[in-house]
Amino acid sequence: MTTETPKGARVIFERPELLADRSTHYCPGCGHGVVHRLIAEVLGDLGLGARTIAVAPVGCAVFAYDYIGVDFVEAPHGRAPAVATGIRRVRPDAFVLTYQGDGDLAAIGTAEIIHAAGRGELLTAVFVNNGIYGMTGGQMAPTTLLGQRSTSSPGGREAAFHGYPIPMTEMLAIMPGVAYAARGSVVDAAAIGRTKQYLRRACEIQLEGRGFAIVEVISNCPVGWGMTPTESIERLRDVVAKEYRPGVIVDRTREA
Amino acid sequence: MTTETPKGARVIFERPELLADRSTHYCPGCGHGVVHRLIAEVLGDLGLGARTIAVAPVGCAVFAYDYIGVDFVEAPHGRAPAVATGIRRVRPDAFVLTYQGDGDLAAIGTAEIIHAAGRGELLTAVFVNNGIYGMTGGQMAPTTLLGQRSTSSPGGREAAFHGYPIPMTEMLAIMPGVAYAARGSVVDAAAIGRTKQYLRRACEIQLEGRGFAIVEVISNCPVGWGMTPTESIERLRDVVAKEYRPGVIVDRTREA
Amino acid sequence: MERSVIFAGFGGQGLLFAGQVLARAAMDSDREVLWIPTYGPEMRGGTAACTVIVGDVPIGSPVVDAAWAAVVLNPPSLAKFAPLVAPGGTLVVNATLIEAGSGRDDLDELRVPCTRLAREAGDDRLVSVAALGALVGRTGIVGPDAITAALRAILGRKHPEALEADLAVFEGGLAFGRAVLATATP
Amino acid sequence: MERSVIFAGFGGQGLLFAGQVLARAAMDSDREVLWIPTYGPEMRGGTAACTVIVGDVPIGSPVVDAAWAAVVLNPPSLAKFAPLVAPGGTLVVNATLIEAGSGRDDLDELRVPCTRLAREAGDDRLVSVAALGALVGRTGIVGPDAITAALRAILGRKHPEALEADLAVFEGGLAFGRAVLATATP
Amino acid sequence: MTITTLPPTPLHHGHRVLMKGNEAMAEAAIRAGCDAYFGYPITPQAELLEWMARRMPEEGRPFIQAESELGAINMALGAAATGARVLVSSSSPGISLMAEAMSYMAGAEIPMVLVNVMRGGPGLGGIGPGQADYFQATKGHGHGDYRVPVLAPSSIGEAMALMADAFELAEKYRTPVFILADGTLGQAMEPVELTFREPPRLGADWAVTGAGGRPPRVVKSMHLAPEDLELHNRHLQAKFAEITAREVRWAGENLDGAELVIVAYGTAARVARTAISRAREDALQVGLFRPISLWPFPSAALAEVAARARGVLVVEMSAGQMVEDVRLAIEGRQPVAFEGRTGGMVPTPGEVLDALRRLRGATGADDAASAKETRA
Amino acid sequence: MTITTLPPTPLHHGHRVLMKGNEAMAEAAIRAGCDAYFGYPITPQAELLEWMARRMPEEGRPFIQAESELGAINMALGAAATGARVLVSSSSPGISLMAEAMSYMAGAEIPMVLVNVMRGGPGLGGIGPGQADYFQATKGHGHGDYRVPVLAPSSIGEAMALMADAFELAEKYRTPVFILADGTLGQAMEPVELTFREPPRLGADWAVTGAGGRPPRVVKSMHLAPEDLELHNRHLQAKFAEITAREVRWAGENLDGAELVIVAYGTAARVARTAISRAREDALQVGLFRPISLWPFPSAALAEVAARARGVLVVEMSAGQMVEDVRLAIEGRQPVAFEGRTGGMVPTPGEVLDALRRLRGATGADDAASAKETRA
Amino acid sequence: MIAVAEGSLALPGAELPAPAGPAPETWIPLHIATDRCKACALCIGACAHGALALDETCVNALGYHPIRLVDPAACTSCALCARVCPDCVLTVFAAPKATRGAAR
Amino acid sequence: MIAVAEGSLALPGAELPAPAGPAPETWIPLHIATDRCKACALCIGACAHGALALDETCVNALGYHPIRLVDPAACTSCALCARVCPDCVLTVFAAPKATRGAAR
Ligand SMILES: Cc1ncc(C[n+]2csc(CCOP(=O)(O)OP(=O)(O)O)c2C)c(N)n1
Ligand SMILES: Cc1ncc(C[n+]2csc(CCOP(=O)(O)OP(=O)(O)O)c2C)c(N)n1
Ligand code: SF4
Ligand code: SF4
Ligand code: SF4
Ligand code: SF4
Ligand code: SF4
Ligand code: SF4
Ligand SMILES: [Mg+2]
Ligand SMILES: [Mg+2]
Repeated sequence: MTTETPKGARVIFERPELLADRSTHYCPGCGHGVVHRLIAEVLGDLGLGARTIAVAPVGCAVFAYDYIGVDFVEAPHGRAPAVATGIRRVRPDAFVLTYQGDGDLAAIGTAEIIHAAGRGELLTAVFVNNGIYGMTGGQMAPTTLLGQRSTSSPGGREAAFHGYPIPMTEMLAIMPGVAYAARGSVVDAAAIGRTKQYLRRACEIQLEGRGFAIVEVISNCPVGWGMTPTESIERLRDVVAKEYRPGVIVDRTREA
Repeated sequence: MTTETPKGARVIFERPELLADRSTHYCPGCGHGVVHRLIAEVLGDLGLGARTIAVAPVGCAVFAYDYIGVDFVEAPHGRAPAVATGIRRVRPDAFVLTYQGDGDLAAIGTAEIIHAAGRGELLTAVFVNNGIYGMTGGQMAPTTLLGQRSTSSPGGREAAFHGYPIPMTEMLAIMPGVAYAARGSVVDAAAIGRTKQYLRRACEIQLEGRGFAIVEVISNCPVGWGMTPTESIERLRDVVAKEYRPGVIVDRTREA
Repeated sequence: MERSVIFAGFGGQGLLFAGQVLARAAMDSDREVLWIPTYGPEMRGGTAACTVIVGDVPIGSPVVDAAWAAVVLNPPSLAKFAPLVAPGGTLVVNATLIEAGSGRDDLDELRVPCTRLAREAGDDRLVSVAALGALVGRTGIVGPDAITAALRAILGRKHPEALEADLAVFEGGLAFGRAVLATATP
Repeated sequence: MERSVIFAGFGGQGLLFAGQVLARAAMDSDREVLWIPTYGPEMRGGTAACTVIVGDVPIGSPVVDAAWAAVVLNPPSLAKFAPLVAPGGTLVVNATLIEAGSGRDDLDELRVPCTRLAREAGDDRLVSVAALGALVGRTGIVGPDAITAALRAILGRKHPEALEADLAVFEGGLAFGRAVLATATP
Repeated sequence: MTITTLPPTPLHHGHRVLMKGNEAMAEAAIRAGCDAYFGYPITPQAELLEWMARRMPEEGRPFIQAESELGAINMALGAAATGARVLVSSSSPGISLMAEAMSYMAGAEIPMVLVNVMRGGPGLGGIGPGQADYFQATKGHGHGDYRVPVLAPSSIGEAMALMADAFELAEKYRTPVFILADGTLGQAMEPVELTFREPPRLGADWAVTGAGGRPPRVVKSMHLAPEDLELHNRHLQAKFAEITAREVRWAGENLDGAELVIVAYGTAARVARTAISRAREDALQVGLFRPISLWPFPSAALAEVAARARGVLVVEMSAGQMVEDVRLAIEGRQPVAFEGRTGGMVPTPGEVLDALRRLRGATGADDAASAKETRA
Repeated sequence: MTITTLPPTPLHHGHRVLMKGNEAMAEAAIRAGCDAYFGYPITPQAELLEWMARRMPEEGRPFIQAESELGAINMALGAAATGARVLVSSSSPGISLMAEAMSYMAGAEIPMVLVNVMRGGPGLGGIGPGQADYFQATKGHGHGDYRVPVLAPSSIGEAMALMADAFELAEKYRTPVFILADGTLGQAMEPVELTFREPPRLGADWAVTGAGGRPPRVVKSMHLAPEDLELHNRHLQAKFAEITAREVRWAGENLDGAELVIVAYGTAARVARTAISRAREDALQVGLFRPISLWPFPSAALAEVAARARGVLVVEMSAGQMVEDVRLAIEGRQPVAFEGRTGGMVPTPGEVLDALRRLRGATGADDAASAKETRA
Repeated sequence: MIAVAEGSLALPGAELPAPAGPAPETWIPLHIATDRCKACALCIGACAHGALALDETCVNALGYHPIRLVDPAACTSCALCARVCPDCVLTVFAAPKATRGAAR
Repeated sequence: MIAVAEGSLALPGAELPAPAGPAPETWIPLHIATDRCKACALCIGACAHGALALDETCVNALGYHPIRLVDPAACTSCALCARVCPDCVLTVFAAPKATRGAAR
């Protein structure tokens, strides 16, 4: 359904052109929807829609290609950075973006993200960290916090038994091939605004040919967390954001 | 052939008991031989031979089980940390040691080493970094230095084309599950002595149940580097050790 | 003789639960039974469904060419499953959310205000339990006591707090299903 | 008719190279040829070997039941390959490193001080070239000129500096092989 | 969409309870003495992993949700190399990632049980039930010359029983064993009699346990010298021959006097059963030949059964894979027809009944032809 | 043990040069217009990767030594999804790691050529030549219902020619294609006539290139609704049927009046050829049936050829894998015997000759029996 | 067959009925794609003016009680609601000069 | 068959001939597992006293000119050579009191 502007009125906010006007399969309150919108806004603002080739993960966001109006390749679980590398190398003039969840990027896809970053591939990587395996029913992810319950850590995550949460973006940030690494969140409109700025910068860096850029977005999974959307946002703000602190982690384009 | 001590003479240095008295398949001057001896010495000194289950890599050192006299499992290429994790969990009283090359650990095995370390598995990992794929004929490894020639980077490694060398041990060191990470070398007798101390400490940490411990040993591959053994040791000292600096990288058992 | 019942509606309407209650009741009535969901990835708002097959010998095929009965709780489910009910079969329609009818005249079609009954009992999820009550009241696929016993067995341990409401809603649906039967008689 | 030659010795003795020179010479003499190494993981000091099969029609099997000739440059190779030479076949033995003989009396066995000839020419690696010379001188499997041409073609581009030594060593081996032939005649 | 078996544990031996297939298999493994479980989430087997996540710690046994299927299967390789009884489970795409390690375990003769709750493929495909990984499980999964026993349950109760048998086979022959289930079996609930069995421990005189008091042991698959590797392969082939001779399993229903025979396994066999009972209504005598061991395939038994019938119908939830083993067993002596659905669809009894009618109608020749078509 | 083809590049079209198989395949791919190469080192195919490492940059085309075979095959998936002509190569263990991605590419219909320079297995096995990945390449590598064309060269020259054909097939049918070589072919040097061919570019109206000026495209293998996934599978099966009808390749030698027929591919076929010429010496007329496309397998042609002979001998560097396809083609009408070596060993002409003599000696019945034994 | 006439609740189709409260001709700063609303209520929390609420009186095509602008006059068109909405249900307009005054 | 008698060099088998230089009865601080030496020469570089050299006069079972202690008197038994040897070829002894003096 398209919305025509009431006569005389100014549009303050509307759906970005690259975001499909349709209902998503995401659960109520799921942060993927917000991140999708931000990507659509940034690609639109930078006029990249026509030359973007995006890579969808295996995760709830596998259907990103149904909502964001650019060319997409569906990668096997965790392999998006390798798939994107292949695209990057044969399509020098394409804008290449990857979208991955935390299970996809920080578990099965660990080797691929680290080596794409290590090679300094000109890619913009979006990493939606909701600390859980959403699509498969709320199992523990490498990013799940200590003490957090999941369907595969029913008693809560214990360091001694399940291991520690993995600070993936911080690890990536120490590699010289990584030009930019930042962490945003979807806790409120202000945080969402900052996240958009990070995403924009991560895209510009690819356009400038500066190197690999990644934006982690800490997000919510109300269903996987067993909470209402509102409760999940509160937890994201009060608990998750304390462990995974938002901000720019490294920006080698600013360094001397 | 066994050596009986001339009467009245004191033994200053002899082959450790756990090291087989046989010729190895390694090329002349190859550092693997030194690392094998150090492991045999440390396991012997700590009296661990009888309870050690070691995991051999796929690489020139796949035959470690022919030279070091302990139980061994041969892991698929890069999977030693996963294989060792399985052993660790079902054999709480075993001493579990992994031995990997840089292609094995830092390339195909990236995900396995990172997650074993992230879980803080009680393992002692030996990482022999010779900056090349020795066994397969001297191809580039993730640790190959910029400018270094190899059979798969014939013009020398270029950051823009081949990517940057990966500081694997430094990346591992930022994870809380890693109790100890150090880097030794085989450049000379003194360095070899320090490397032995690192290995000993990495073993003690497992015995103390403190967490995951890794010792990277920068080593030479005369054949893969296309040099004489002596030249390769000089390069190791003058070039490699400048990039991969030996020393203790993290010791969380010393932290407050 | 095998009797298959399809439960379909919104993900949040408690269909899988209702199907399990029926399955448990059938088992405890010494019948053979199979419960199978149409499982999918985590998507709320989508249509969920499960099938329960009750019989005297171990259940063979988990899929049916035509269902003996269907319980449809939202419009998409009516459209999708009404055609799959065998002639002479029973169709329980959640009249609260569904205005349309199946358009079939070879079915025993019940319009039951399930959502309202459930909401009145204070829990949307119980909409399926109301429908289950109507189905049981109408068809006697299992005895009502078997259902209440199953509810006690399942909820008694995990959610005793919820038990009473479930029982009440079931009774309501049951009475509704029987009432319809009565009006049908003459 | 197919003629197969096995070259075997220490990894450092240049066997694969000598085999390639023979293969290249055969190709340039318009023969069909196949060169196949017994490839292994990087291990120095081990025994390396390659087989060259020369024929008039495209080569079929890359493996031979029995070799037409063998060039063995170290003791382990003698032990392993001498038995694989067909009766009446030729066996070139590096007398510098091998004291023993094959013990077979159905072979044309040449004892050639290959390592010495090579070392005298200043390069251990050329030990195989000396042996190749003897083989060619003895059997004429290809013409000497084809070998020298092959050496020029191969080394000329990559290692011109090495070419002269190789040619000299080959000639030495060739003369040796021919001399033997002479003594054999009467 | 986790629906948990009710009532929750403890599950007493002998009781009749309603259990979900995935959870029943998991509990059966625990009761069969599974010492360690390694897995990675994937639909439609996630509940198996989740059940283990809760129960293994209760039993004081290791459970690890690995970083990937590669991690899981290699953890299993290590744990099993010490002689432990190890279970791994996944579904189609995850199983594909285990090909290399399965080849290693077959080569190193490491016992282990791997459950594949098959879904629709190829690729990411879908999450509906499927049987399209038959070729993979019985033939070409990993590289090299090896086979592993493949057991295919067709009910939840049978799945529980086969779990114990699988461990027993694995340890008896020192080999990985596949349990090939499908999404329907994993997701459905059926009443099951809880009859658990823990196979005896044979004692692994080959396992790595620390060399104390004996010469060191090595569990490996590498034999660098071709001569040695060939010897090892001869040994493996001899073992496979022994398994083929001894461990064939199948079940038959209404085979006496059957005019036609349906060959089907797992969920497809259940559909066939219903179709067969309906066929009886229109006087068509059909028997069911249900392979339980897909490798070793019951070729001899099938050849004998088929010899007494006029035709064979293979029913699979695939485009036709087991049909090749059926044709290898029958070698053209009877017509072989095929009926299958793919991509998560399950054939209905009605469809199978129609296929039976077509097969009866057709002459042997036609059928042979049509059978060929199904392979085209 | 890198021995590089002499002389080094440039290699002029039309020249006759001595080339190493691995390097010849690599150069042939470059001349066939390969836009990108992704690989990972492994013996015995390392020289293919090394050749590409030197030559692709010379041509200004991408070369990546990936972090693993998983990385390589998924880079290939991405590059090929844009319509680029992509080559990947590896050897047995590495190929096993590519199973999931191959299934994805078959499902998403992404053209790509994958070379497997087979070695001895299972597991780490050894590095000698092997043919034990036949099942994997032709049947069960990845999960789900799919097949990919498999081309098997038996000489270095043929390997070069098939490289261009492989790209053509891949793009014509939008499918991954396997080139199944072995360590002998990869490591040997033979004189080859340099006759390169670059297949025409068909234009990929499905590829992702940036949506500029057209609706966005998605290259994917997921179809969540079983109904949709089944439709997609029907489409794939129709494509496989078309390939089976159109793309069968095989070569015959001395088949007229042949008393016995040897079925062998790749290196084994060369050994067979030598054995056959020797057989003629003792008045045994033997023909060679050499499948070049292992899938689609030349079943019809073989059935016809076999019908004119007294028996068939299958020779493989494996414990017997292709022999199943041979038996499926012949369906018991002629005796099928098997001769094979494993673990890196290559059968010698003498051994094959003995097997021929045994087959001639045996009666049809005996042979059928012995053939069965080979499958036990 | 038996049709039991039951007074079932009035149901919207995919279209949300004209919102109650302000009459149609009055200015509405928000456009709500009711059929896409999943009732997550995040927008409600984002609105500093309590202008939004879920409409319990109806169920949309997805089965949810959709969001409703219950107090248009309180709305400042700040668009915080729209920015946090995961389903991009809301379009926000600034009042034309004229009406803006009127709304106060 | 033809046996061409060629004055070939004297060859050791797997055993190294008694080292030249000091007579057998004199004290030798190093035991050398000659058959395992790969002539990498790393020990030579490690020896501060130039006491070691490769023996060009023979080839061991592996095909190398093995290491030899050419100047036993110079050897201080510091074992640096042994510690850098990748093949654990060397065993080092400290001279018994008596001989130690003598060696000086
Ligand atoms: C090889 C393979 N393993 C496992 C799966 C099952 N699977 C689908 S999505 C997923 C993880 C989802 O978690 P995450 O990446 O965090 O995405 P989210 O759904 O949380 O956004 C898994 C394990 C798969 N499809 N393929
Ligand atoms: C799955 C797989 N891929 C590739 C190989 C081939 N391979 C054997 S060893 C090796 C790497 C060796 O390099 P490294 O780990 O650095 O050990 P090194 O030999 O240098 O000590 C590779 C790629 C293999 N055996 N298995
Ligand atoms: S499961 Fe979690 S991540 Fe997936 S759609 Fe639902 S809320 Fe979002
Ligand atoms: S190749 Fe390199 S690493 Fe391997 S044995 Fe030789 S020197 Fe050592
Ligand atoms: S625009 Fe601002 S004031 Fe208006 S409803 Fe949204 S959040 Fe509330
Ligand atoms: S945030 Fe969006 S989806 Fe959620 S209630 Fe508000 S309008 Fe509806
Ligand atoms: S270091 Fe060891 S191997 Fe090398 S030369 Fe000295 S003794 Fe020989
Ligand atoms: S022990 Fe010391 S002094 Fe003696 S040879 Fe060795 S390094 Fe030289
Ligand atoms: Mg997640
Ligand atoms: Mg290395």
